[in-house]
Amino acid sequence: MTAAVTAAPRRGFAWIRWSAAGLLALVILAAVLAPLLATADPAQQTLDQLRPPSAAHPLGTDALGRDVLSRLLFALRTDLLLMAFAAGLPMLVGTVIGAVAGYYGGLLDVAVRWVADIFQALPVYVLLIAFVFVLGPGTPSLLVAFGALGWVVYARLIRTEVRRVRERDYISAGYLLGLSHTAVLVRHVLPNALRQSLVYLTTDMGMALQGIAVLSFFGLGVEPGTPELGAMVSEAQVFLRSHWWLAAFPGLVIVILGSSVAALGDRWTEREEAV
Amino acid sequence: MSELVRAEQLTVAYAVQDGLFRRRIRAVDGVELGLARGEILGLVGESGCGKSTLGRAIVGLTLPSAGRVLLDGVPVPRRRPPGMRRRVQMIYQDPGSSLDPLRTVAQTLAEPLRKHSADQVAHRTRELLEMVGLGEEHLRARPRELSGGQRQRIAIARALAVAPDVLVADEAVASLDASVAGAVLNLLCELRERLNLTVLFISHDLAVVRRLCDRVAVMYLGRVVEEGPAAEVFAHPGHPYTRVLLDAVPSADRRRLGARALGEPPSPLHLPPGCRFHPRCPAAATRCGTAAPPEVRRDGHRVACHFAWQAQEV
Amino acid sequence: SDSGGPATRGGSLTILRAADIDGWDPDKAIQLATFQTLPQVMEGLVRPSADGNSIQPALAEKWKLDAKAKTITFTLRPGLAFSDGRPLTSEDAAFSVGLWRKGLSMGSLYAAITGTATPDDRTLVIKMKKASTFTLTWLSNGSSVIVPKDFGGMSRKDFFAKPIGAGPFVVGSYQPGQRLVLERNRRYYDPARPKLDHLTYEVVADPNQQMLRYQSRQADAIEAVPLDLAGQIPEGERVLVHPSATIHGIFVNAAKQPGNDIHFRRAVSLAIDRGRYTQAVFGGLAAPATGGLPPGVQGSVGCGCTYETGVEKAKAELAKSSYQPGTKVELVVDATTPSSTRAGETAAAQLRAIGIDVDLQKLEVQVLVDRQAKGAYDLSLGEVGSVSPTVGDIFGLIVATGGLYSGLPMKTISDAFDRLEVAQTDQERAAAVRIAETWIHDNLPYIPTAFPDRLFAVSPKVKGLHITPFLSYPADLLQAA
Amino acid sequence: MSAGRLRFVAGRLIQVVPVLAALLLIVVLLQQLMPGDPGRVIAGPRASAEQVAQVRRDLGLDQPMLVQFWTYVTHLANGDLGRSNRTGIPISTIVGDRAGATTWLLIGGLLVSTALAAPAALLMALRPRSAAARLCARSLTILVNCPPFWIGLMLASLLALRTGWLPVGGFGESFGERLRSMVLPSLTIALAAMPLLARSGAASLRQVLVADHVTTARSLGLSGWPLVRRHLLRNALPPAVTLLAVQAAALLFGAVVVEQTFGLPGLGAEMVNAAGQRDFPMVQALTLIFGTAIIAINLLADLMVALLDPRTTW
Amino acid sequence: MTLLQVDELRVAIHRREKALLVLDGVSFAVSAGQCLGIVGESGCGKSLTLRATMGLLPRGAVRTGGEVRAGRGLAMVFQDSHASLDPTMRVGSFIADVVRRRRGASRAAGRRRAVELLAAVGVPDPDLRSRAYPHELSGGMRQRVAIALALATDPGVLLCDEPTTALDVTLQAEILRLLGKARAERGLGMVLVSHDVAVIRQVADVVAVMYAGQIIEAGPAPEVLGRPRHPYTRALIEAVPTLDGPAGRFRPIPGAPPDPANYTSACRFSPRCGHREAACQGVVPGIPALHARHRSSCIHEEAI
Ligand SMILES: Nc1ncnc2c1ncn2[C@@H]1O[C@H](COP(=O)(O)OP(=O)(O)OP(=O)(O)O)[C@@H](O)[C@H]1O
Ligand SMILES: Nc1ncnc2c1ncn2[C@@H]1O[C@H](COP(=O)(O)OP(=O)(O)OP(=O)(O)O)[C@@H](O)[C@H]1O
Ligand SMILES: [Mg+2]
Ligand SMILES: [Mg+2]
Repeated sequence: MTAAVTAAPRRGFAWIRWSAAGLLALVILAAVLAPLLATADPAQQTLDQLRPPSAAHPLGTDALGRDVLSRLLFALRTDLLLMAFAAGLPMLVGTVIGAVAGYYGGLLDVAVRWVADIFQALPVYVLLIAFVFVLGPGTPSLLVAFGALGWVVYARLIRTEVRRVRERDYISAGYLLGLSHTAVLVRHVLPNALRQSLVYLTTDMGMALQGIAVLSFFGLGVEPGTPELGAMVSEAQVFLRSHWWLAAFPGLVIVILGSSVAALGDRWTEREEAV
Repeated sequence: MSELVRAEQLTVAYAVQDGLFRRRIRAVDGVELGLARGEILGLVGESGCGKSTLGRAIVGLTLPSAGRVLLDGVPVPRRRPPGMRRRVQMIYQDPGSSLDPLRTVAQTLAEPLRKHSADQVAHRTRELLEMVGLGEEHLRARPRELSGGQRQRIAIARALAVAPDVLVADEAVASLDASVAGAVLNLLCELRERLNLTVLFISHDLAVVRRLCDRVAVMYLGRVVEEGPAAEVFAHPGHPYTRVLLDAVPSADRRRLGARALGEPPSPLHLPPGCRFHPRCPAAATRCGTAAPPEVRRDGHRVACHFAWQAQEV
Repeated sequence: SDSGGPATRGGSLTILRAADIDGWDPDKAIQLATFQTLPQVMEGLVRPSADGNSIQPALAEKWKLDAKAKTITFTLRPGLAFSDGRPLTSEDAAFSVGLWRKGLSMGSLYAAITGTATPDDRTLVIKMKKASTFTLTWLSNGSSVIVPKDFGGMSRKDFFAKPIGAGPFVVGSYQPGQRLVLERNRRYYDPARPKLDHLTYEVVADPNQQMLRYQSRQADAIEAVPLDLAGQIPEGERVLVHPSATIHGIFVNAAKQPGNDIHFRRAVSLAIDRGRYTQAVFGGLAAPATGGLPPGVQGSVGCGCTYETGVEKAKAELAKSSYQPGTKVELVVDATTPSSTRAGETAAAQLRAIGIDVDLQKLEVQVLVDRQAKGAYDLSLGEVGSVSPTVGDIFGLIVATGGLYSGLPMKTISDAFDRLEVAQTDQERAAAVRIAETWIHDNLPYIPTAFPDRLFAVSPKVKGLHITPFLSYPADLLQAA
Repeated sequence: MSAGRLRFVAGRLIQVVPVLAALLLIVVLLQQLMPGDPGRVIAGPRASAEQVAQVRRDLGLDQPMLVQFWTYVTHLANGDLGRSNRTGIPISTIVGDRAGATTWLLIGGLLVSTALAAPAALLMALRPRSAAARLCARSLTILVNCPPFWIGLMLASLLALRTGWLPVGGFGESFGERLRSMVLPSLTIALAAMPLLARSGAASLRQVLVADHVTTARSLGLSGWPLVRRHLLRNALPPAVTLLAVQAAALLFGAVVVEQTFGLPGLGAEMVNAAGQRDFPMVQALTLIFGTAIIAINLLADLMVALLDPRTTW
Repeated sequence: MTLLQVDELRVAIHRREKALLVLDGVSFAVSAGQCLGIVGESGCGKSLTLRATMGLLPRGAVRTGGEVRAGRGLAMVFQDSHASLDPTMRVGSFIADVVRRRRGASRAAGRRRAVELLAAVGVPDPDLRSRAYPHELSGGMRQRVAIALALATDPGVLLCDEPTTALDVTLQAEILRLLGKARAERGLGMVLVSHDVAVIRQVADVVAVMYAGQIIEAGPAPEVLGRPRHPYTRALIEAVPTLDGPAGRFRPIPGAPPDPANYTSACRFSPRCGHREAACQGVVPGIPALHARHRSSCIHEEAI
């Protein structure tokens, strides 16, 4: 076997990764430029309902006669933000809790470990549904539910990593050089402990998107009227057989968005494994 | 001679799991050890005898459960203020973990100098690099781009950045190639001369200790069993344990391997009564199993053995 | 479909419905399915005619309304028996009337009844405080079911867990929330009915799943398909109920700001472009509302007035009202169906166009009902439908709910209701209804927007289906081709 | 069994208690937090405020929370889950009725997802650099981001409806029919859940494959089935068991969605229905049942791992 | 009797889509009862040599040439005994498995043999310890088990990759003594890899010095280590302090060994060599450690 033979597949699929990164960039750009790119007001209802794609409406119109392309563009904004918050909020909470517990240890750590164990053992997904039912539909309850249930994974990941990093010699070196514990935690421990949870974040964002889509499917998603991908799919479900494009495009965007974020995470993991 | 650092009846205990129960073991047990300014003291002993624990207690990373550490004859508080922490620095065994992997050399070295102006920092950083024999080209490198020896030099430079009085080097060259280790050790000697550093050099490599150190302390199961001038200890070891250690070192002359099988050291959970070494001691007598050995001193050389210097080669 | 063709006997049909019955206790009835299904097993004294315009004999073969004596005298069919073989007498009927009257939820609808008498086994006399024609019609409703006296010795809970009646079917098997299999009652008084041996109701909540099962012929019909799905059903298999007995409108909380201001309510009414609204929300399968009561119920005569639309007028009304521009007005809709969400969006868009700052919120039905009942809402979008062939049914609901949760005093309507109840001629009835319609138009306790059609998907296999405007159908006439 | 493992088993068993307590508390709290009035649900929309209040009193909803909690717990201890608000039918009856479909779905899902994931995991672990493995990995990334209800919809309308081979939904009466009606739901739930299984499976398998002790075993002449059974499987099993437990939990969530899309009369669909209808006792009971199931699965998995891995300790 | 003969071993590793030849024509032979010591700085290819000989190359490394002829079986002892024992298996069962595989012995016989082997490598209470899991044993004990495991296959040649580097001096002495005993009693051939010249000096009969993927000097131990003929060997010996050597400064070899990416066909040590001259740029192949003859690849061989 020669080098070329074993190396070939590696190069062969690099394009997938690049296209993932490219797609993600494109999606973000489209979201940022939505007001410029949209050809119509995404909320403007007309009696031109359920039209197939045409020059005036490149992706057709929905059941209320709104331009699907424009809604899609604005939905990207909603979903990127939702994704970021639904995954970012738990990460923030989990990171702070996990870091403090992992670094300082002691009773706090024991408490956090118990709580995390309990949370871990609870049926998170079922509770997610129950929570949103309790809090009622809408963005705030979505975020609260994701935050309340999602922090545990991050707290665990971070705690484990912090405990691993804490044993590293440069941590005690930093302390000996006169840094306070907080400074050591923030300057040395956290940056080195974040990697795993960042990788997880990329998966989590896709999962958050799915979660939102599923909750929309049950009619528990964002406020009605807000352009949002999951809601668009679930609204279009009933027209699937006659107007397939209505569900197809937002669905496709969900898949693209989730996969390209996840592909970035894969890249990190692979790089880790390659070392 | 006034002592710069002194461990006084220093004891460090850890909680460990023994079957279904938790128990405390004393990893360091009433150690008495002093370092004079400008000297290198070698600390040797088998794995698990408490060398690292003692070192970490002296720099203040591990809190003693009894006894205290004195700096310039003044006891240090249990929680040392930053200024006092800076006076005693540590060099670690694993060069892979002693540097923050995310920071460049320049950032690592600048960290302890944060109070200074940018100009001063740049100047001082270059000075430090030069001191450990590295060039400016390494300033932008991250740890993974450096070799083990280079990393260890950076770690030394970082410790020197705060102008410490004492360095504790815990197996600082154990994971380096002999050749690279030699270079780092040469650097240590040089720095000691230049900066009048005091060094506690923890190692299990007796050959290195003999070459590098002014004095040697031998630890066994949490206790210092022998301490004295290096030349003295190597030439006339007073404790049977020291002799066993020396015998085990492969040497150029002898194709014969050290005398006898020593067996495993006892678990610190089940310490033997009397002299802790007696179950493995080639020269043990009944007394050794019942009474703790006295400390015998002979001009700057002390040995904790009932038969110090008496037990002949077995 | 048509009732013609060769009369077939036997066979079975499977019908899909979105929601299960609310159980067999008639007082719990809320879902249409309950009103439709309960009398199939526990038949009442009378039943609505197939077109929903009059009442027909059921267990009672005839009846007499004595306006003066304020009584209705029912004569039961001879030889009636419950499906377990026990004979059915007027005692059982009298017990059942007592049961209805005591109902927590439905009791008010039987308020006119003061007592019963059973001169003989086949005669039941219902005494009333007034000569209520409404009461007679209401007795054809699906919750007026006849059960054995004292539940045949069982507790109420146990009895309704395994009900016994004298209807055309008996419960073959029932898995709540899943499937109800009705089987022919071999002791039914009319040996020619039911035509089917088995009638299976499957509960499938997801409209897509409903369509898939229907298209794959795993089911023969779907009850009350969401109107969105009209396009998915082959032309010849759509059965439209038009006009229906349903009214779709915006409920207003008139007990608090800003709904307590008639100018605000008028502004809301003027803001809704009903033509556009029906087009947008129902795809044309609805009529713009022309009155406060649905046209598909017997006795509904329309308003005779118009519900105007006009953005400028609406804005002018809004300006006259105490509404402060910029104040959030909450509009709540049912969360679980896409079409109600869509209706909410359309209504919200039209209200926003005149300057009402609408905050659209989704809530599950039960929460919505709870909030409405407690007056904790501003505006809410909803539908109410009649369940029996009388306009008085909706009247009753409007009175009982304070004008569909508006909180306005219901004196006028209540009086009109009383007049309606005792009216003996069509003119008298029409006059009573018109009073109510006019009051609703002038005071807008709620804002009627549309009279939506109802849609069934019915495969060619199904014969003999006659759907009333209030969506019940005599299942004993169904045939499987 | 070693002390460490005993401690683990004991600790793990003890831990279940607070977890169950927490679940119970959440379940009861859930009702307190839920908007919508159970009294109103029972009394119906036409009932007056006094009638609603009466119902609340009858249900004990006017009692302080702790009392309600206690009542609930004592009833539960007697195996009484309460009655459905809407139909008045004992919840245990309904649960018994509907557990069947969910069990079928879970077993089917677990089987199908394992069947799908195992070859993918093997491919990615054994030939990680091959084109097929890379393609597989990318496809999994895409698959994991497909909404499950969407997959179900596609399968039902494209596969079942077009071909008529399989029922598009429902839960047949006979065994054969049931088997047929389970194919698509199992496939859907498996497709949604298998990417994770395949990926983590591949990762843990890869870890075992390159583990030094496997190399050692191979160097000692062990190969074939004995190597796989004694060394590969034994070490790959603990992570696999943990993984399957996680998978089962994920499937339970998937069940809620898939039952809804395929009109399966299972517990998940009932949960959504009940929640939509504010059937509080039902939602409570189902949350409790799902929760207990997951807790039990995790407990079993952990105990099994403890059995398989001698290093387990608390 | 030659038990193991390795000829012209070549191993390439793949790094960033390039194949680097990290072992370049390594040849050696081991006969019964003989110990070949391989010394060299870290990264010079010592471990790869042993692994390639065993046929256990790590992922990413490929044997591209050469031949390995082994008379009787080969067995290997790894540096990290913790990782090389199956954590889920009692050590006795592991040994018994190997025994049964080798000899087709019964389960009970396998067990008995395992206990015997443990006793032979100096494990106290062999009966009890055979039922322990690896994590329940100390480092020295585990290394003994690893040796027992290797002996269970009844090999002709034992390949030991730094078997004592992770151990204390006292334990190191015992393990070395144990290996010597096994060699003497069983007529084992042995290849011992270490970067510690002192260890090699102590146990090896024949020494091969490796540098940058090649053997650059080989011969009888006393000769190679006593009168080295390659500047690298000399520097290596001087760099390692000994107990009885002169005191004073350490003498490290200046510079660092080249990265495999920079291997040339010229003398690879020349950039660090004090005797460097133009002729060193010519092709200098590695030499085989085949005979008892002392050979060096340095062109100044005789002069040094
Ligand atoms: N964090 C800890 N918790 C519990 N026990 C510990 C801890 N650190 C060390 N020990 C125990 O304390 C004893 C001394 O350990 P220490 O690391 O100081 O030994 P050492 O002489 O440095 O050994 P080595 O040469 O292996 O580095 C050992 O028995 C060890 O198991
Ligand atoms: N799995 C691998 N992948 C890539 N490169 C490798 C791998 N294993 C070894 N190498 C490279 O091959 C060369 C020789 O490695 P080897 O492990 O044989 O050295 P060694 O002499 O045993 O060193 P040490 O004394 O540090 O164990 C080194 O340059 C190393 O970087
Ligand atoms: Mg140590
Ligand atoms: Mg090596």
